[in-house]
Amino acid sequence: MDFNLTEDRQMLSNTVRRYLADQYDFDTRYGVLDAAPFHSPAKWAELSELGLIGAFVPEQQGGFGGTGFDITTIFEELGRGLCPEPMLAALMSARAAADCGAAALVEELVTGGKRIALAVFEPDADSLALIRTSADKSGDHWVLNGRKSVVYGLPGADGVLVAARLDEGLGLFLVENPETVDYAMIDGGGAGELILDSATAICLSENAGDIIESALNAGRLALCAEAVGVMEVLVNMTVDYLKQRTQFGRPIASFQALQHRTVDMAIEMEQCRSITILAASKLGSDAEAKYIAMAKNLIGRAGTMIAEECIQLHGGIGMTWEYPGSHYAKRLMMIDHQLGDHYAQLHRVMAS
Amino acid sequence: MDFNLTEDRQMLSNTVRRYLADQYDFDTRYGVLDAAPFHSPAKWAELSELGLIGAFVPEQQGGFGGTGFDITTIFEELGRGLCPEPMLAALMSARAAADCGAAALVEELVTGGKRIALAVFEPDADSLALIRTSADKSGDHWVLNGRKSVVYGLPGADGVLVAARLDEGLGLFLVENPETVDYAMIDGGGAGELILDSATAICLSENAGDIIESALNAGRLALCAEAVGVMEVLVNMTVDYLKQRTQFGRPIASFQALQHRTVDMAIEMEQCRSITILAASKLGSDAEAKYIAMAKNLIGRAGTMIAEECIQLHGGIGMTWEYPGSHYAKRLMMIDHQLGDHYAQLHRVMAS
Amino acid sequence: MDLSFTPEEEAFRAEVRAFLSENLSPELVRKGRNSESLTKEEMEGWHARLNARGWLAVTWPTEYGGPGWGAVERHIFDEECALANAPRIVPFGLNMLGPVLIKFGTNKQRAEILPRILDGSDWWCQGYSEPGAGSDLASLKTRAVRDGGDYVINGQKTWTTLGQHANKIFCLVRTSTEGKPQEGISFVLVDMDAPGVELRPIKLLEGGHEVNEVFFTDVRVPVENLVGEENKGWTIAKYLLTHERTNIAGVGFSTRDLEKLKDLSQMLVRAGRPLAQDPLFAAEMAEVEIDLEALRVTNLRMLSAAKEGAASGTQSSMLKIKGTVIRQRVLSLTRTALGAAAAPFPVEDLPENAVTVPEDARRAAASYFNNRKLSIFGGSNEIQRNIIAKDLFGG
Amino acid sequence: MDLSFTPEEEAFRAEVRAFLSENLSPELVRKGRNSESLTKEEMEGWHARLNARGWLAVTWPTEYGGPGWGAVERHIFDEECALANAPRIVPFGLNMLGPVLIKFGTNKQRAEILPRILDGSDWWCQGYSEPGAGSDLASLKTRAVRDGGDYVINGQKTWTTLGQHANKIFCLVRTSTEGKPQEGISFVLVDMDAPGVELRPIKLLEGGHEVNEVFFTDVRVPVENLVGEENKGWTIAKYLLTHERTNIAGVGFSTRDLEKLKDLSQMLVRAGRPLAQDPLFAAEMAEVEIDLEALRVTNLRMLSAAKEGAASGTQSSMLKIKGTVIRQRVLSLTRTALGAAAAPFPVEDLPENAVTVPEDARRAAASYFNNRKLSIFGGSNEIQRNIIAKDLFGG
Repeated sequence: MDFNLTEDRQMLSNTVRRYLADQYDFDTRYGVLDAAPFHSPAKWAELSELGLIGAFVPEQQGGFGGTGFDITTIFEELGRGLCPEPMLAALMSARAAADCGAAALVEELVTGGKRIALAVFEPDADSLALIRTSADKSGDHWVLNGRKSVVYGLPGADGVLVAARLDEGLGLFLVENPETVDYAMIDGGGAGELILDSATAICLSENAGDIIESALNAGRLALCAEAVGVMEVLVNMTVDYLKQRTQFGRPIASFQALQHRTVDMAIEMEQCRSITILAASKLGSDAEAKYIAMAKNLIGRAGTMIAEECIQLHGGIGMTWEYPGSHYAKRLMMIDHQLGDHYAQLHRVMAS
Repeated sequence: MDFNLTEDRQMLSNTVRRYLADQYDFDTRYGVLDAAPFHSPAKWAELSELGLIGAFVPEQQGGFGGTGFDITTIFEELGRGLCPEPMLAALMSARAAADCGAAALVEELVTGGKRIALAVFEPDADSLALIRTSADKSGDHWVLNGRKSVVYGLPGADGVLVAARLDEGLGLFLVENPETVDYAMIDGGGAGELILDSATAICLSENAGDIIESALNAGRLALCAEAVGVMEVLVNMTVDYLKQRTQFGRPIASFQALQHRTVDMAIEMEQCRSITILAASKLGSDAEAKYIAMAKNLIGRAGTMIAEECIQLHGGIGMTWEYPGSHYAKRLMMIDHQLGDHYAQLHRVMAS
Repeated sequence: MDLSFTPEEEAFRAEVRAFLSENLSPELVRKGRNSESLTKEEMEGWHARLNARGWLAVTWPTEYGGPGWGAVERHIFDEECALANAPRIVPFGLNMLGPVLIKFGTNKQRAEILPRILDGSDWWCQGYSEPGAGSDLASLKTRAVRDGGDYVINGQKTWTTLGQHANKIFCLVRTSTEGKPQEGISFVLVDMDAPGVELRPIKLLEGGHEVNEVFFTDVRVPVENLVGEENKGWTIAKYLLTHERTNIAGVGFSTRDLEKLKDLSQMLVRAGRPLAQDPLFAAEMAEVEIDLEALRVTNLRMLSAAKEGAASGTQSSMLKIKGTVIRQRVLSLTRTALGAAAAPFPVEDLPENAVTVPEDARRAAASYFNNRKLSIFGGSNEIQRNIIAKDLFGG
Repeated sequence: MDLSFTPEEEAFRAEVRAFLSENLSPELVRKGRNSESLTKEEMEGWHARLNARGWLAVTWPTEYGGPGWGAVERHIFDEECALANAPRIVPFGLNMLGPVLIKFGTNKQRAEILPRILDGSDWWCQGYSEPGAGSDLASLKTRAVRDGGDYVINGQKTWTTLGQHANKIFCLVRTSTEGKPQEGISFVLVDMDAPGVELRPIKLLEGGHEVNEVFFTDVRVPVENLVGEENKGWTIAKYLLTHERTNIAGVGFSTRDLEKLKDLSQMLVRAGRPLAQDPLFAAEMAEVEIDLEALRVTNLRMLSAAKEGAASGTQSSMLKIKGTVIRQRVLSLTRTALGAAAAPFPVEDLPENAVTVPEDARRAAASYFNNRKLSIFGGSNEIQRNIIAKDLFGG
């Protein structure tokens, strides 16, 4: 048993943390929230140069990491820094591309030459079995028809990997220059609707069901780790605020009811950290789906509690745009909406 | 709108309250917990003389009450006094007998000449549709075969009304001198297993499905009201204890975390009182089943919270047999186990 | 025990419904359903329609233009307005300053100010909270120093709701630093366009602009703008806090929001079936519906007690706590119901084809975040618990 | 990051399992599964078997007869014992007095007392709490007055677990009323059969007898029965409280209980189908299983930190809180699972045909009620939250 990060991962963690602290402050973040592509291509390039995307992909597939702990180490820091860069999309698409054996594409992604997104879900399709987007072969290329909804990191992407139905099973296709409707997300970052109206596509795999599910699981794990980073900031902010704010002539940290509620936040945060470590250790194993679903269920439940308590214990100030804590709280809440919420995960656990 | 009891009901309420306070103290209660029939036939007779059982039955059916508010008024007091007498069995069987038009039997019940129980559920049958106990006509009498489980008030009863399956639908039968296995309940009072091994029976109705369900609903409503009476005592006991107990040199009532938790108990108690009033107002209407299920669901959820918090806030003393509060807490918890728990009720609400 | 309304009360309800269906424009209803902000003109227009009917100043005695309603009529009116998605009345002039002037003001103040509240000439806002004094009003620091016939005011107020539309503000200011902190506070009326008054918007976490900071720099107001006695403003503040608050449980709003959620859960597809058929989600909806049914009766019980003169601070605190908990849970479930589609930022110029959810659900996440305020503003739920605890434990 | 145990640790686990399967009698396992109380003889017999193997005093250094385990071995041992339904070790002599004597006792005390704990000659119980001093030990009132070579003790202790089996009791007593309340407390050893010691059982709410009151009337004990310095007993008490508590999260117990619940939910029929197929009940089981999986790792994380010398009071308080919450929730679900059949009082002479539920579920309600103690005794969860808050907020 060893719960310490390896030296390499500790370095990576420190690097990302230092970069975000120095180069991605809240003013930078506010500056990219409103206008497409809802992130900073310049910062994105710098983060790729730090090796983040390579760390998502195993060595034998052209990266230099790829384990569960590589993913959680990085995403915890992205959470701590509340970074709106489209790393989730990068993680999922790079892993899917790698699993399809698309070595050239992976290289472009790892070096930051290209940025792409992964489009799976549709307005009425929140699982692979329900996907209706269709792929048809037309001569030497493929044609896709359908609509993908809330595709993370779509705005400004160089391309998008699309899950589409074949006669049998699901295929994974690369669409370059996609037709999109972009928007900002309420918790930062951008997403979009992908309109596939006889879109020309390159096929990466004609049997990609497992590959896509595996990429989604990596994404879910990443979201859990991001949430843990966010939680740590929120708990610390709450403690600091209660110590500093006075009411009725004394710091409100001296009120026992508020103390106990903060303690419960801290305990849940530790539990979330634990289940995320557990899930990370299972990535790539047969039990991956079950443990990642467990983790994301707990993250969803505890995240709602921590975000709501953080706002409540801050009082009015926690309600304001100007206070960074409110943005951390929004992000934590909305993580539950990504890649299947706590209900969906609980159903997966119950079915496992 | 008027949330006051009528003068008659206020008198009835006062009478029951005074009787239990004067005649049914905790020593009396402890004295009947261990040995069959797990209640006091003498006290039972006195309670019948006060008119309680008559108050459960409408005038046109031989009683002098029978509305939802008659039931809740009495059961709230039974809860407040933590009375282990088998009133729930009396309520359900008297109403079922009345609905079957068994006027002579009702008269015996109302006057206290006879005490009977109602046996519906079986080890694997927690709803009417699943009942397997069978009734067969044999000459001029009926023969029942099967087993009824956890029949409230069975020990020492003069007879039992039994729900049994006919070729079509359910019948209701009176079995005198039943074969029983009696036991005390963990929260006071007695119940038993009813062994029907070719038991001779009198038929009260060959189409009793609605009659039985209606009796059960009256029983559920009664349990809600009893719970409200119990909750009121528990909340008051908790407040008193916190005021009187000192720790670290001051009354523990001065600790804000404990204050706020007690406040939440008090709020839930008010909510339980409200939903019970609402359910009482619907007894006999088409919406009876839905609103009584709503009430018993909330009672189950809030009752668990109030009972657990009461024990926790009392600390060690709340864990002892000697402290009356622990028995109130046990009763409140176990009410959720009677006639369908909060899950069962929620399913009924969702299906309605 | 009788939970039904009298025939007179039911007739009144029908009258309110008829009024609402005649007077509420489709645009107002649409905005209400969609949780969109109203313009100043829309709010003023709605006030004018209510005033024309004599239903605007619902808490005022008839001699000042109130409708003469009791607690039950007010409840029915509030409930019907919520169910019809009518705008909320802006309460600062009508439900706060009005009653204060009626109880503490001079005849002159009443004669001059009340009619202008009714006809919309003045839009009042509230200057209570300060950055260091939220729940703990007694510690407020904004100073008003007597100088001849004027007070000279310096300091800062915050959380001033809809201050951007107001031309007047009533304030609690410190006129003395002697004695207990509560003792040196006064209640004064200030023109928002007086020199030295500056308003800055506060953007809320979901992006909306409802509240403001108001800064006072050497602002002069005539002494006659004092309401009640100097240094006795605390009495007025307490009066307003314990003054029977109308519609504090918000049962109508929660009912309307829950109906919307139930409709939505039938429309949205999750795991290939309507969300309403997911037993876990359906169970949560059913639980909150049960809690709301109970609250409806709790509200009526307390209303009925108030009619008999027995309402207490504890009761309105209970209604506030449970009412906000329930409403916030409904809004949280509504946000959750949308799944991934809750995330798009609901800006006005989002293209139509970006939306995959019903229009009235597009602001679900924003509305959820915005309404975290319910348990914070107007006396946080923690303060409400303190109030009840004081009552339970005898101080 | 590596969550797996080393091959050596896995080998140790196999050794523990083998020991348990050879040494646990079917009757002990049956009682464990059914949450039945053990007799004194059964507990002593189990201690003797562990002692014969050298695995009884798990926290003692090897020189005194401990097995020389680290935190991980202790964890594995505790977990396997729980899963095998082995009896819990009675901790008062072994895990409390033993470490105290090793740290604070004289050589003579160690030489005389420790072997008698190991071989079962003495059964120790604990005299800490008093009716007015539970969580607030500093306010204890039992007096020990020096009289020649003796202390004369007067007062009352309570919540003395298994005192009915004990021949010895270690007590915190007040030897001085000067200075701070903590300063005049001493730690002394008393014979239960000394004149003036009287034990009265306390019946718990579910009907069981585990705890007792102990009364002291002019009880004389020789001064050499003092452990550590006079008036410095608080140091010992604190040492015991903050001394790394073994198995505080109770993960093994919760795991065993949850497995039992899951089995039960497959057997019990509700609404015509196995209870496990009720999505609402299944969801609650799944949630608590997830919480428990997380706690298992939290426990290992903190264990691992302890191995490196970084364990804190906050960590064991967190484990205590979450561990008891989870275990109590499992027991509550088990009680609920039985429906109406949970109600019969589980007396020994209940006829066989009265039981319609599996034997190991018959005490589900009693066990639920009994285990409400988990969040109360040994430092209530409120006290644990205070400890964590002190750490979080810096005192």
